[in-house]
Amino acid sequence: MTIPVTIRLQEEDFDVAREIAALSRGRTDIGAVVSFSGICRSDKVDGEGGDAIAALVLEHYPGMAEEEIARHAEEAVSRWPLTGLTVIHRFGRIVPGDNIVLVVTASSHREAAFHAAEFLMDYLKTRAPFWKREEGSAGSSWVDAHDRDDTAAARWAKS
Amino acid sequence: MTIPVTIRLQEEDFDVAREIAALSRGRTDIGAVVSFSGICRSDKVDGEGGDAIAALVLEHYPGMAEEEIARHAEEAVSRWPLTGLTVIHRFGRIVPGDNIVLVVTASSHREAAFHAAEFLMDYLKTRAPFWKREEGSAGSSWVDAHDRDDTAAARWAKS
Amino acid sequence: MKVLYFAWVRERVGKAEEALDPPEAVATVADLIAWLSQRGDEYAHAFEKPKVIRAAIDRIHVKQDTAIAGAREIAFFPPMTGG
Amino acid sequence: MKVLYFAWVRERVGKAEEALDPPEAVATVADLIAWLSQRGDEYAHAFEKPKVIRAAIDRIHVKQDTAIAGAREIAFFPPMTGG
Repeated sequence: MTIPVTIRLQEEDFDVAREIAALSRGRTDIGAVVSFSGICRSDKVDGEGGDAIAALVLEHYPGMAEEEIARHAEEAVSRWPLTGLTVIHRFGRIVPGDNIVLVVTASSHREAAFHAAEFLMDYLKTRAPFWKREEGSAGSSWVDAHDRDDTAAARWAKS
Repeated sequence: MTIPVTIRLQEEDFDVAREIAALSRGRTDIGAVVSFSGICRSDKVDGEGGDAIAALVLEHYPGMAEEEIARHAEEAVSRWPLTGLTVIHRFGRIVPGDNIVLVVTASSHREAAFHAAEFLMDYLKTRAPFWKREEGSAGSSWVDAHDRDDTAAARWAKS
Repeated sequence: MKVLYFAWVRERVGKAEEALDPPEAVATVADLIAWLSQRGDEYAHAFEKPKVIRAAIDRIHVKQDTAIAGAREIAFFPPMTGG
Repeated sequence: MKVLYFAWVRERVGKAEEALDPPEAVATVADLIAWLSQRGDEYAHAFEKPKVIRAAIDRIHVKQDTAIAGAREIAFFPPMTGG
């Protein structure tokens, strides 16, 4: 069975409500919808408090980013009984409080919806070709990757 | 620190978008918002296909239901670094495609938001005093509790 | 004390709540279930499988070996199916 | 072949992409990194810690021991920080 899979990379913001509704409206076979919204924070990712950031600038690898997300979406669909799946990732300049990324998963069972959403977020963090630069009052700097994100992604590896 | 915790039991529907926005709007310290919507399916929970249900009727224990959910919300707040938490559970007659339950968790970290939402859903399924009756063409019957829900809830027990 | 019934326990007993004053020998939740079961066919039917029945005292889940002394509100119901 | 650079690798190299034709002895991604590092200070700076650098061949993540024969597009970038 083919299920609705939507993957979008875009500079503009997205509407969480519309995306959730798009996966569930008019259907009576969906028991669970999980949404994850990643939002730009004003505190530095690597900072010990102190300096606040003015914006994140997200660079991506056009072409590969879509393909890489599509491969993981396909894997999620093959691993969990999903009825629908949406991934939206923004690029460009994003200010604190604004959305960065959205994953919505729909399933007849809650575990599948939760696990697929976590799987996709862990993979987006570590495998999707996006790079964050933080702009602050003292200039701008690239965000370092985190070991804890690799650890989170590793738990989904098939043995 | 006190964080916004909203718990509502109600007969009327809820607006997922409004609840997500209420936890994140105007704040720049939230990195992750997870929402779980539980939706009424038209296939019988215990059925082997076949009979479709016309509606679920949810009975609850007024007073205890709020208190029990509040106790688990408090536990979630003590176990994960959340910045906000909303639980809404409907009662009364609910038709297929309509919302039953909503959990929204906000945090600076995605793992906390995911885990707290899963924890709350597992506990709502097994500990919150609600009972579902299915109405179908052949009459109505009470939904049986599932061992797999107890198993899911047991993983959160503190050792 | 006030005794409440929910879902099919309520349907079988035929009422949602009642005020009861069990004798002193009825010390625990399990004792109360056994005592209720003697009160008529509808109760016997509701409590025919005592192990399935869940209980709450003053709105907190309790096991059936819990003492009922001092309880104001005791509720009986099937396993929960919310969420 | 087309070679692409992203994030601070791009900034250090000073360009986003270029067409290159490395000699045949450059067989793997690691060889290509070593060869690029000889091309000037900006490359030496970008690739000063080769183990940190990630690579993709034709838009698929690869390890540095992967052969580059037949590649149309090779990209170098730091560890990803999306999501």
